Amino acid sequence: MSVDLNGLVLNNPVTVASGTFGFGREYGEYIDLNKIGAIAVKGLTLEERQGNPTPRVVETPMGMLNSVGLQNPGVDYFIKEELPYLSSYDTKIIANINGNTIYEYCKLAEKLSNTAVDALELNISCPNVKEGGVAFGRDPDMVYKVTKKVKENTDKYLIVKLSPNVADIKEIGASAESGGANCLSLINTLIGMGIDIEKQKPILARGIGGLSGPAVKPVAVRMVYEVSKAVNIPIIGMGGIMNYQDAVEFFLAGAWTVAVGTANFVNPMVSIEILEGIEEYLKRKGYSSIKALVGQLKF
Amino acid sequence: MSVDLNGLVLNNPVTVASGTFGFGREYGEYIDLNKIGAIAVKGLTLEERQGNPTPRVVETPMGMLNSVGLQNPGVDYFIKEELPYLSSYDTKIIANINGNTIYEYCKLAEKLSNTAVDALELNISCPNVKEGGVAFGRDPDMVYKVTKKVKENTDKYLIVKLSPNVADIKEIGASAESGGANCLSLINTLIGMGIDIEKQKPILARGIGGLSGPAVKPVAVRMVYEVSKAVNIPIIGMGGIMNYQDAVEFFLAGAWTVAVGTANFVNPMVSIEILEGIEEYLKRKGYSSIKALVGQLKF
Amino acid sequence: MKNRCYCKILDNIEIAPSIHKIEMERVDGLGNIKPGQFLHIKCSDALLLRRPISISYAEKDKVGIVVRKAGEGTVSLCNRKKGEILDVLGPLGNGFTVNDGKRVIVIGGGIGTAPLLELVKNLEEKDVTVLVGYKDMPYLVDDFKKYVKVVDVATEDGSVGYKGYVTDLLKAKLENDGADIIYSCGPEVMLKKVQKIAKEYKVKVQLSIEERMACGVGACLVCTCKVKSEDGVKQVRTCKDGPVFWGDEVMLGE
Amino acid sequence: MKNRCYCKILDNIEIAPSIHKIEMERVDGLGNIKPGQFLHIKCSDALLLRRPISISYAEKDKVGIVVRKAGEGTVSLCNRKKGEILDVLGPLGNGFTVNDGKRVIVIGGGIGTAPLLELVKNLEEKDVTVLVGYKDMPYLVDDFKKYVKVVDVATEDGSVGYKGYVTDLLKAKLENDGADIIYSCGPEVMLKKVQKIAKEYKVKVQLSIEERMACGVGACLVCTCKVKSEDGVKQVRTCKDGPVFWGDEVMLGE
Ligand SMILES: Cc1cc2nc3c(=O)[nH]c(=O)nc-3n(C[C@H](O)[C@H](O)[C@H](O)COP(=O)(O)OP(=O)(O)OC[C@H]3O[C@@H](n4cnc5c(N)ncnc54)[C@H](O)[C@@H]3O)c2cc1C
Ligand SMILES: Cc1cc2nc3c(=O)[nH]c(=O)nc-3n(C[C@H](O)[C@H](O)[C@H](O)COP(=O)(O)OP(=O)(O)OC[C@H]3O[C@@H](n4cnc5c(N)ncnc54)[C@H](O)[C@@H]3O)c2cc1C
Ligand SMILES: Cc1cc2nc3c(=O)[nH]c(=O)nc-3n(C[C@H](O)[C@H](O)[C@H](O)COP(=O)(O)O)c2cc1C
Ligand SMILES: Cc1cc2nc3c(=O)[nH]c(=O)nc-3n(C[C@H](O)[C@H](O)[C@H](O)COP(=O)(O)O)c2cc1C
Ligand code: FES
Ligand code: FES
Repeated sequence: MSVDLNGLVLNNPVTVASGTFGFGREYGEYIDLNKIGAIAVKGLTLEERQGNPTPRVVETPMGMLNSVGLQNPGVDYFIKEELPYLSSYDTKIIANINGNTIYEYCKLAEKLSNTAVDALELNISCPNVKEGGVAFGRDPDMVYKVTKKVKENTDKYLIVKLSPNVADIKEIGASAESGGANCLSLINTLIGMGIDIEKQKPILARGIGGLSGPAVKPVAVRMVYEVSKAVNIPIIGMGGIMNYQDAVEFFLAGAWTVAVGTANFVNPMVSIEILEGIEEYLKRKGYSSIKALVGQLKF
Repeated sequence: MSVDLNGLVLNNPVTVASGTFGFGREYGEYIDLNKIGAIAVKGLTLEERQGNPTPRVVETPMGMLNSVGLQNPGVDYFIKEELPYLSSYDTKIIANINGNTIYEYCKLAEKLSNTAVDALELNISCPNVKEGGVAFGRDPDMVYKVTKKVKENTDKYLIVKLSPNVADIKEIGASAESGGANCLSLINTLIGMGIDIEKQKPILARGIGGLSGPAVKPVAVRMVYEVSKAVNIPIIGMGGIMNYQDAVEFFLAGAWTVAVGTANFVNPMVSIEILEGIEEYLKRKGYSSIKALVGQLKF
Repeated sequence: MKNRCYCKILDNIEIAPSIHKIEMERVDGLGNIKPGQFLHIKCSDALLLRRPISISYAEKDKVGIVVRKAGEGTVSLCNRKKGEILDVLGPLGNGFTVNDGKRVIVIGGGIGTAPLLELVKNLEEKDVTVLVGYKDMPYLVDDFKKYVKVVDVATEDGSVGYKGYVTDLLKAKLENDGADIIYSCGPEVMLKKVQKIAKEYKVKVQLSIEERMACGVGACLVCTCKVKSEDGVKQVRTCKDGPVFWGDEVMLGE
Repeated sequence: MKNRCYCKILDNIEIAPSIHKIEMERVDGLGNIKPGQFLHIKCSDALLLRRPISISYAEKDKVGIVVRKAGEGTVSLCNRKKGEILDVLGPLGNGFTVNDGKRVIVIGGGIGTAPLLELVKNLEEKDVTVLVGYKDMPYLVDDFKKYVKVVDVATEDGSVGYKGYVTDLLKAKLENDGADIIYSCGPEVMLKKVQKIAKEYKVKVQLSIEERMACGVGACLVCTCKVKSEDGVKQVRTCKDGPVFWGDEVMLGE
């Protein structure tokens, strides 16, 4: 069930979302990574990052808040120590990159350009870093600029990951497209907070965190739908996908491919189960390819 | 447990949210309406409105999408037929008003000025009307302008209700404050979509709808916290409050009062139960008034 | 004051594939019950909203519902076990008007037959014909037979009774015998046919309809439907003003 | 490949107020179990994430856990009934290192005593002292006594055994007899004291710690804690690199 994202060809349209799958090793013990369309690795930064203090997680009604804060070993370590393992699988590798400045994004792109990664995912939307991050994702001009600059610094297929914490996501998506993005991925997490009423302080050490999981699905589906009407590049849809039915909602709304995030934590085998479910659905509904389903919402 | 919202004094800090409590009659069969701090009535418009076609509701993971679309009998009917009933109770009445233009908002305010309503709630955030609505709520200048104009046309206590579908809610709240709002209420619903994968069309006849219920609580608490740091006027906090623990989260985050919405649908008695829970919590924690709890988050 | 009720499940049996009959305690809080009213039931902790389920029959100390597994909520409900406690709101809605006319036809389709059981129990003095239609496996037929002599069954696949739609039986009955009033509950397509046939034969008809609900008590306005009246088309709430409407007024699927 | 397992609940009994011992089938998928490892359990449909619960004991065909009702998840888990199926992931984590030293002290506090049971079962050849502390009502004491002679109990209110903290007993034991290694699990305040005392008496110590988790398998990085090593402070994952750490390395509550 391969899918061609205008240049990036995946074996199938079920990928895993950045930050929810580490660098693949852990879930490699549960599933055959060859069966996943692509793996978006944990967000990378130029230097190693310690991330935020713990607690870093709160469970919320059918969702979770995380404030990992981009803990990662740095891009050089990734290239040397993690990429070879990942490359041994027949799956696409998406490097999720995170800078505080346009310069840092470009530097990251440069470093990854001559490696085995198949695509870069520009995370301009992580709510868990203090500078840069969110500001980038909210301002259409900045989105255009950072996309364009990164694109100038790499030959890699470029995905821009959008933040849902905006008033008009169509506009942001369109800016990324103008800047030269090959593909958009959405949504990243919504910003939220959880409070311990006995201790009278936020549960997360950092106060706020990113909301993911089923709770956000209705917002994610709406945004994918909106953005798909506003751009002409492929979309990777995500946000609360727990089963094949959820995935099909995203395809109908206009996603070419889906990414599974939080659901991995609940069921390490879920991505494979979702893939199988999609296959059956396509058969049952008489579609010959996933592409035929994309954007078929009757509305 | 009375609370003074800088001029609007409520018997207690548990109110019910607009659109979830009709004009009070239905839940008046289940609870003593005198025991509620305030009732925000269903959103009013100048003329009677039919609202959107059905289906108007989708259940989502720990949330619901609605697209009622401001069905209401019009402000004149409200004043004549519903207000007398409501006025017979010892509770504050908040008239939630909805216009497509600044003129309409002003006209609504004027019509309600010499009536028994205790406060106006300017809904600049309803996602279920085609013109006006959302656009107002997203643009700080418009928010300033509409607030100022309405304030000029009424002596009533003025609440401005904020939309969560914005990039920076602090900015919007501050604009409403500058425009002369006496109080802010938040959050209204997040915009979402649900798809029927068998019929391959949106479940809501109108496609999109407003997400409410526990799913949105982390976003709501975060926004109340942010806005409370940015303004000096009282806040009515709402979004997914199901029990007293949720309510206390909002108080700690900076809400002076809470509003219960979707929870009424699950349990018609919930507002009273929440009130009792808050009373016990205050006693247990040694607070002499609700005001003493507001904004006490240690962070 | 009204209140929500906690009713212990007395019995839960599968009476046909994916169809469960659940009997619960009739606690005092439930008060009076009219045929055609429904309960708004919290089916599971994992689901936010309640689900509307008709009262199928009410006895002195128990209430019965018949549930079809349609999705997550009804599946959870059907999985609830004897001894567990159900959180219910109700009885809600207007219910059928039972004092009109002598010769009565009661016509139900599928799970729509459930509320008609309590109805026929309340039509004892009348001359009642029950027509019930199913896709394949009928259920509740014996229950109807406890109260009325004539219970005609139709199945789409012909496995039991007449092969075809139950509305064909209605037409035949009206053609042969006529009637003073028709009561009906079932899927929308069926109700539309019943409405049309009733109009054709100039017989009064009450239809119990379904609409997605949130509050169930009339406050949220998500469940509206349209009725024609003298002063034009009006929007009414299925949960509070319905679910039973007069066939010459309610506008189905509009 | 690893997989999640569905284990039937064989028994669920309340062994002290709000403390349940739940026994489940040891299905093949669980594989080998080391003392100190945990299961990541889906406690209820209404909750998204799993909850980490230590394996308290493992027998040929069953696995036991001991659960304290702490919040929604553990309350749901304790309410699960015999015959129901638990969805579990595991065994996860590193577990205790059991081959160090002859004279062993095992010290647990509250629900932290649970995983120590499987540990003492695996220390048969050793000279083991078990010290367990509780607020008031002790539990699992008789189970420990099946495997070791010396089981000293402390309760904060003095209702059973020594009145005071279990760490007082540890101090006394080290003062009188010394030890080669200490194993400990319990609340953070207790672990900190154990860590300090062990350092004071220059005894090696392994601490099983708790951190909020999401994935439980090492992928999400929400559960990190800090350990000191020769090349400075490193962040490690409690779920995968722990939950058992050496006392001279792990930095508690930092
Ligand atoms: C007044 C009334 C009486 C009813 N009586 C019965 C009865 O006696 N027995 C019975 O089995 N069913 C009855 N139904 C239908 C029953 O309410 C739905 O099958 C049920 O709500 C489906 O919920 P679900 O979670 O199982 O399915 P899903 O399809 O997962 O439900 C998703 C959402 O759609 C709504 N929904 C789906 N189908 C319907 C429907 N047909 N009507 C209203 N809402 C729907 C649900 O409430 C829920 O919000 C009645 C409906 C109404 C309005
Ligand atoms: C490795 C490990 C082993 C454990 N073994 C046991 C055991 O054998 N028996 C037992 O009763 N408990 C054990 N716990 C603690 C148990 O996981 C928590 O009590 C439980 O997660 C609380 O969930 P809740 O929904 O009941 O409470 P809530 O307080 O409602 O939980 C809210 C959130 O906080 C997290 N959380 C709360 N307290 C803890 C805690 N102490 N540790 C980790 N996360 C927490 C939950 O996972 C959940 O995400 C262990 C914890 C860890 C990390
Ligand atoms: C623990 C955690 C860590 C995440 N880290 C990253 C990250 O490093 N980079 C990124 O772009 N997105 C990150 N995300 C966001 C996810 O990739 C995804 O966009 C989001 O979780 C929504 O999908 P879901 O609801 O399926 O989880 C993270 C999410 C979670 C839950
Ligand atoms: C069915 C429904 C109708 C609503 N109608 C209105 C409305 O007319 N005016 C308004 O300002 N908010 C309206 N709201 C939003 C609520 O007042 C509230 O802001 C929102 O639901 C969040 O709170 P909750 O999660 O507790 O429901 C409506 C919400 C629901 C669920
Ligand atoms: S369901 Fe709320 S008005 Fe009918
Ligand atoms: S819980 Fe995910 S890494 Fe430990």
